[in-house]
This record gives sequence, structure tokens and C-alpha cells, in this order.
Amino acid sequence: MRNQAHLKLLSKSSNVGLARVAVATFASELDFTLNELEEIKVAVSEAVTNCIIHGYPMKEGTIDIEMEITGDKLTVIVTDYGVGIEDVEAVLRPSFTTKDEHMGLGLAFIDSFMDDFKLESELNKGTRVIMVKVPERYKQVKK
Amino acid sequence: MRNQAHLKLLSKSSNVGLARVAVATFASELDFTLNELEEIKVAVSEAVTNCIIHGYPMKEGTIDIEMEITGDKLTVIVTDYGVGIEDVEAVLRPSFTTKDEHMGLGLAFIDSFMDDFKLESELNKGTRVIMVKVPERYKQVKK
Amino acid sequence: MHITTEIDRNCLIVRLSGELDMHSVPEFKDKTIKLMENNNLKHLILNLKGVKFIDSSGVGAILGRYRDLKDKGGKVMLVSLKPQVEKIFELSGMLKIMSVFNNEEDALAGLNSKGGNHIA
Amino acid sequence: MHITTEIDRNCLIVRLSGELDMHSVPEFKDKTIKLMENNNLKHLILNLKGVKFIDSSGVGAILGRYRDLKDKGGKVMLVSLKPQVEKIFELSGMLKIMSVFNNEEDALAGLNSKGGNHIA
Ligand SMILES: Nc1ncnc2c1ncn2[C@@H]1O[C@H](COP(=O)(O)OP(=O)(O)O)[C@@H](O)[C@H]1O
Ligand SMILES: Nc1ncnc2c1ncn2[C@@H]1O[C@H](COP(=O)(O)OP(=O)(O)O)[C@@H](O)[C@H]1O
Repeated sequence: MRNQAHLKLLSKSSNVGLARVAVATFASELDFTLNELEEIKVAVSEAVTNCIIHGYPMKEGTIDIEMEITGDKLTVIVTDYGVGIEDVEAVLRPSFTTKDEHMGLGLAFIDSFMDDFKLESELNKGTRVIMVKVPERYKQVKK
Repeated sequence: MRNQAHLKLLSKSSNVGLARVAVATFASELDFTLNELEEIKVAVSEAVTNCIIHGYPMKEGTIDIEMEITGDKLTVIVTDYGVGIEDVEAVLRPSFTTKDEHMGLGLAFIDSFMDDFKLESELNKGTRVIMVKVPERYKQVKK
Repeated sequence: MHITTEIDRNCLIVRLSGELDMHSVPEFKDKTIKLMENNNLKHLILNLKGVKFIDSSGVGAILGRYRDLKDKGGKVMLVSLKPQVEKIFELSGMLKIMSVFNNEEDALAGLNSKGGNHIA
Repeated sequence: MHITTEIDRNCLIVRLSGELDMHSVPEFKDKTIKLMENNNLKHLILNLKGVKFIDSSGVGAILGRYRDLKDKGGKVMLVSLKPQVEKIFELSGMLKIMSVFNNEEDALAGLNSKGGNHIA
């Protein structure tokens, strides 16, 4: 299978739900369980929330969500053009956070719920999260 | 209120559902009834289906769906870069169709379900449908 | 979309759920046409209880079946329409040419009482 | 998200439904904090029966309430978690510090038996 879609959003909190629903609907073309689709929704929610809260703390900006299906693999890339991250290693440590009432759980959830995830960032340029997931069912068949 | 989103899709039949869900979720920020959201879904479905069937009859192409909320107004613009329409006046006539088992109902549904709609096309350049809808509730308040 | 089917004498019952749009129409058409032809069936009952979305592609596919069967004296009967589905059918003029029933039993009964002597 | 609230002695019951994410968190926080402070309430029961989605923003908001109340000897009790919500709470370590109940009565009962003499 092969498919592609691209969603461009303003960094408004009301758009987090749209991002989740769009990616989950796109992903449902693959043989994900409902539980896996829920996990994808959480991961997308975390990535997009981070763009809004951390990437664009002062001004409104644009968020790009690229979705791709190649074979049995879903790839989702969430990009902002905001403040960026000075020390990517540091933010990947468990419980690292720069915000009150945030627990540094967002990236940990992405890590738990997706098969693979990468965080790329450049200061004052922006941040990109690349997430990959393959339906568990398919992995079992392959064994 | 003001919001904006942009969804870019491949002209695959499996993406029609994604387009519907994305626009309806975006639209739900306005005070549309469930019934009105269903009408928006039908209109988007028709516009995107036309891009796939008529706009790109031979090859796969790209479909752009621009969504905008300004005040209480939802605007959705669906664009393809396909074959285009020679006589826009003609296709707007009731029951006009160029396809077997199609009844020329698509544009009629868009016309019924949206408050305003415009069809723009250029031969071999592509086609664009501009649709506008305001929640009925809001119209009543204004009276 | 999810499809299940049942054959009752000369009648095919097709139960659809989910969304009937250009993506799901081919499966609906293929299954219906094959079952009708292979089993020499005359009438079609479409139970749309579980259909929560339909657009003009879905309407076109149902109308196509209506045309196929009409030539041979067969009928298409619609069962259990959700309000939004009924509105689409109303707007497309389908309700002028096809009957709507509350359940499959009523559709079958209508068929048997009027056309009982036609059953092979 | 949809919120309803009820006050039972020194306890605020908040019933949430829909999605608890960064978009809905502010309303949840504002309503809860105001009602607790204005009515001098000690404990918080969160009925999440209708919550079908929660992410780390929702977890953070609930943990924030837990911290507010803990200092004053109050508790946060969770009621009716859907499996996906429970998984998120489990992963975030919330289940180690907050109790989960099947329904509001059980949560209130637990409070009254242990802390009955603290009720003003
Ligand atoms: N898109 C982003 N732009 C800038 N900084 C980010 C971005 N995403 C994550 N970060 C940084 O990484 C930290 C950890 O993120 P996360 O694990 O999601 O936890 P939280 O959002 O609760 O702080 C954030 O506090 C922030 O400093
Ligand atoms: N995006 C498009 N590209 C090319 N032609 C189009 C497009 N949209 C509509 N048309 C033309 O307009 C006609 C009427 O469209 P419509 O009312 O949706 O009915 P139907 O799709 O059932 O034919 C189509 O048959 C086609 O010729």
C-alpha cells in the first residue's frame, strides 16, 4: 500500500483534535487495532501540543503534519518553525520539562506508543518529530 | 473566530473519508448542528469525489482542501490540477453528467447543502469548488 | 463499509453498515451483482440500518441496481433509513421510485402478498 | 469536552466527558479551582466515565489538582476509567498516588469511613 497526505494547521489549541482525528483516519487504511489507533492519537496529540506550547510560546505559527503509508508502515512527521530546542539530548531525558504543570511525559508517550521516533531541532529554526508505527498484527504474520 | 487549515491529498478513493472527517472536525469549532455537519460532509465528499473521478480520470494527482473560519463563516475550497471543465455552465445544469452510474447529483448536493458555492475551472489546468456555510443557529440570532 | 448478505427465495438481502461512498461502492456493486446473477435472483432488499453516511456515489450505485432489476420485473426495496440517509434519497428522487420499509420482514411480506404467484 | 459538577459535603465531584487535552484543560482547571476555593472544599472526585481521550496535558492538569489538595490534606479520587485512559494513568505513574473507584458512591464511602471525623 502507498498513500500520502499533508495537513497544515495554525498553532491553535482547537486544532489539536483535528490533527489527531486526521492522522487516525489516515492510519486506519492500515490494519491497526482500535487500541493502536488510540496510541497514534496520543502520540500526535503530544507532538502537536508541543509545537503549540513550546515551539510557538509567544506568537501563532504554522504546523505541518505529513502522513505517509508505505507498505505496512505509517510515518507521521510533525514540524514547527518555532523557537527550536537547544539541547535535544536533554529534553529526551525522562521527566524533563520546561513548563509548569507539564511533566515531561509527552515525548515519553510518543516513545511508548510508536515503534520508532526521532526528534530533530535547530534553535530559532524549529522542531521536527518523526514517528513510525506498523500494525502489530502484521508484525506477527511476518514472524 | 478565525482559524485555518490546509489538507493535501492524493486522488485515491480511500482519501475521500479523510477529507470529510477533517473538514467536519475543523467545522465543528463553529456552532453547527450535527445535521449541518452531516451536510458539510456530503458536500466535501462530492467535491473530492469529482476531483478523483472527473479531474484525474487517468492518472493520480493532488487535491488541495483549504478550510477557513472567519467570524461565523466556514469556507472550504477544493482544488484539483486535472483535466478541467470545458463548459462550466453546462455541468451546473441539473442532472448533467459525463459518467455512467453518475446522475449529476454531486454539484446539486453541494448547492443544496452549502449556503453558497462557486465552480471555477480551466481546461487542462484544473477545477476549484468554493463552498461557504454559516450555522443556521447563528443566522437566527442575527435576525 | 461492512456487507453481509442473505438469500430468501428469489430475493437477495444485502445489509450494509458504515459509509457508502465512491470508496466502498465497488465492493457493494460487485458482491450484489455476482450474487444476483449466480443465483438467478429477482428482487433486492437493501438494509441500510447501519449506514451512517451516503453521498451521490452511493445513490448512483443503488440506482444502477434498480435499473438492472427493473428490466426483468424485479424490485429494489429499502429498509431502515437513518434520517440523513433518507434526506439524501429524498433529494435524489429515489423515494419516488423505490419503497421504504421499517424492517426486512415488512419488505419480504409486501413482496409475497403482491407478487406471490410470481415466485418460482 | 463537557463538564458537570456536584458538591457533596467537603467534596467536589467533577464529571468529565469527551476529550481532555490542552484545548479543554483550561476550562477543567478554572472550574475546578474556583469551585474548590469558593466553597472551601477538601477532596476532589473525578468521574471520567465519559472521557474517551486523554493525553499528557490532561494528566498534568489532574496532577496539578492533586498537588494543590495534598498540601491541605485533601485527596483526588478517580472514578470509572476507560481502558485507554487507565493505560495513560498507569504509564504516568498516577495510579501509584491516586486511588481508582468503580463509581462515585465507592469513592465517597472510602472517604467517609477513613476520614469521617474530619468532616466539618
Ligand atoms: N516542538 C518543540 N519546540 C520546542 N521545544 C520543545 C518542543 N517539543 C518539546 N520541546 C521541549 O522538550 C521538553 C519535553 O517535552 P515533553 O516530553 O513533551 O514534555 P512537556 O511538554 O510536558 O514539557 C519540553 O518541556 C520542551 O522544553
Ligand atoms: N473536478 C472536476 N473536474 C472535471 N470535471 C468535473 C469536476 N467536477 C465536476 N465535473 C463535471 O461536472 C459534471 C457534473 O458533476 P456532478 O454534478 O458532481 O455529477 P456526477 O459526478 O454524478 O457526474 C461531471 O459529470 C463532470 O463532467
